Amino acid sequence: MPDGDTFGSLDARLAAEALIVDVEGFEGPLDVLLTLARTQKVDLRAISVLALARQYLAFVERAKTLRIELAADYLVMAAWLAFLKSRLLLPPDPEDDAPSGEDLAAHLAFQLERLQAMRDSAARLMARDQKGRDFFQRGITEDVSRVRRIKYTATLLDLLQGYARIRTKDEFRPYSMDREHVMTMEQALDRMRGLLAFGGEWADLSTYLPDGWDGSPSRRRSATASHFAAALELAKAGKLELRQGETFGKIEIRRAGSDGQ
Amino acid sequence: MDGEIRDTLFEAPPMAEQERMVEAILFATAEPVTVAELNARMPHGADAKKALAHLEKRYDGRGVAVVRVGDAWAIRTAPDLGFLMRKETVETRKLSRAAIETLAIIAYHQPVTRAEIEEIRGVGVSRGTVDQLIEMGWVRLGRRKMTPGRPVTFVVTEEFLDHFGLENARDLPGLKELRAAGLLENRPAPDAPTEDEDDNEQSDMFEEGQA
Amino acid sequence: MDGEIRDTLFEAPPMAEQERMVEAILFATAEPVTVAELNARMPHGADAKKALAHLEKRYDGRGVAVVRVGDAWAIRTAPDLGFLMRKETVETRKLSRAAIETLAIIAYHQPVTRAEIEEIRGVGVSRGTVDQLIEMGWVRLGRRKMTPGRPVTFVVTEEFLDHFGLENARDLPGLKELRAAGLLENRPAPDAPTEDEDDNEQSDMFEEGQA
Repeated sequence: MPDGDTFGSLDARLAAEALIVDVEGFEGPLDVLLTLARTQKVDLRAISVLALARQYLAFVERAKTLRIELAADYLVMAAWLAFLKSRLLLPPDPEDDAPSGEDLAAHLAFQLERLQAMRDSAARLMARDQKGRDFFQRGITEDVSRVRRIKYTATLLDLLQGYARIRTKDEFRPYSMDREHVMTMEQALDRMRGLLAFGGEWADLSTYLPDGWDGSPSRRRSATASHFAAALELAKAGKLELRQGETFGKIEIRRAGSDGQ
Repeated sequence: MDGEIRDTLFEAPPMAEQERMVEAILFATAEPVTVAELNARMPHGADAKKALAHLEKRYDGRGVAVVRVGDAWAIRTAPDLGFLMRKETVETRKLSRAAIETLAIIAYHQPVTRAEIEEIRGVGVSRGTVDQLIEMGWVRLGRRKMTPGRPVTFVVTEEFLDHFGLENARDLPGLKELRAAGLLENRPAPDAPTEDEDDNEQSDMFEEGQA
Repeated sequence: MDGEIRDTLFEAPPMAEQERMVEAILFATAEPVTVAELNARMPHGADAKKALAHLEKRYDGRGVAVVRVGDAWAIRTAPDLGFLMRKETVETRKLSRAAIETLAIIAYHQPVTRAEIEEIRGVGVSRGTVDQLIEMGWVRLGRRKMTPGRPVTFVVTEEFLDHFGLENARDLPGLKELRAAGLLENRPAPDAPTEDEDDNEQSDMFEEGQA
């Protein structure tokens, strides 16, 4: 370890003087410490923390004499270094389980080394080839145009229902008109037993609702409820399969065993 | 070493190097670049025109091509790969009620004319509806009918049968079967009075209008 | 006939063709494109990763190069030809010393909290510094740290990698040496209050962050 007094005297004062001149240019107390450490002209790992503490305290003293106001964190660091200095100089107290002066000094050295490493890394990073300066991206770009294609589909059941709807117009009155606004599960069960013969593909349960029942909310509710109950009955009997993609999603049904078609 | 520096200072770089330069400039510049501009940007003594010719040949048959745009040059996507610059999203939608009904009539009554379809549906059939079915590949034109005006007829296609899992359009269930299946269940009560019918129909329409 | 259709539908185009496609897609955009996106844009069954490997080799030593950026790929001009692009040079905003150091700390220590950055620099980090880096697209928020207060963390972006020509964050210059020297450890001060339970988390998360 170099003689701490050397740094505590003339050199330290000269260094402190130089630092004071552009104290504005420093990025906090660690930055000052790092600059001071460089004056020791040794590897950061071999630094004399005691000497460094003295240098720093001299720097703060000098600022005080010159009535230069230092930011609070510079003064906090000064207080801590003064404490560290006393720790390093006094023999350790065996009663005290606080960290030793050597541990604290080692950590400060680590912090300085780490900050220096980051500075070196930053410099290396900025020295790399950079986009827009050393290498370049494509000048003429082509946007990907989005084309939306719509595919229409229909099931056999849709087709048959559609045809039935047309034929019904001429020959029959819609069934729903003869009833109250309530559809029983038995009625739904009767309908669905017949319809299922054409239900080989997954289809929304709502497509099974009869015409005339999808208009007013109360009729739709009744028809939906009865068809849902009927679907559960038929599923229980193994006649159809039910599925629902997500909570509150569409309920889809198809004839049981349609997979193997 | 010294000699090398002098070479690069006073002699044009080798043609392979010039080709690399043209490649980089054409790649990075936002507009097509003229030969004059290439020469101005390249080291003294370079021959951009020659380098361009080499580069053009090198990109022959590649995914991008060196192309002439007016009196300037650029790198562009090969014409046959333009499809890669389009992103297609397919959205599945249910066929409209009008289209389904029209399709059903064609399937059940083929070959059928537009006038016949309209008669069965009891409402006009828009050109677009039939066109859509044709475009989907489910309907095609059949033979002209041997009636006055020789109107065109429509028939369903193989693809239609395929989609609906039918061997033949004749396999479609008849009215009796539809009724048995419950699709034509809307049979009136035999004793229902006829004026009731009108009443109910009205209230039904009223309700539908509210939905 | 049927068999032929199936072939064109389900067989990927030959590798040379796939290479052309990757070439066209990469040439058409300034941003890096992920392998997944390439595959999505190419015909069914194509292997973009393999095609990329071929393409990368093809452009070796040319005026432009196929480069990897994170899990994406891009074409960039060869760095030795930068002098030709004076016209294209983008004036980047001059970064302050604080911003450059903060950027390096985020890159080497990511994911890193503001408190950790301040601990390393020994001085407060102004909001504006991090904001500037985020605005430039070089830094973004990472996952919150699982320590008291769940502080936000900062990580570098793909744009950062692209800008500095890095394949991924593990390629940062000197990263291995710094780690071996223990300089990337989050070593608590001996006199710090003892609630630092996340000694090792840092380096672990670093690896994960890049996946």
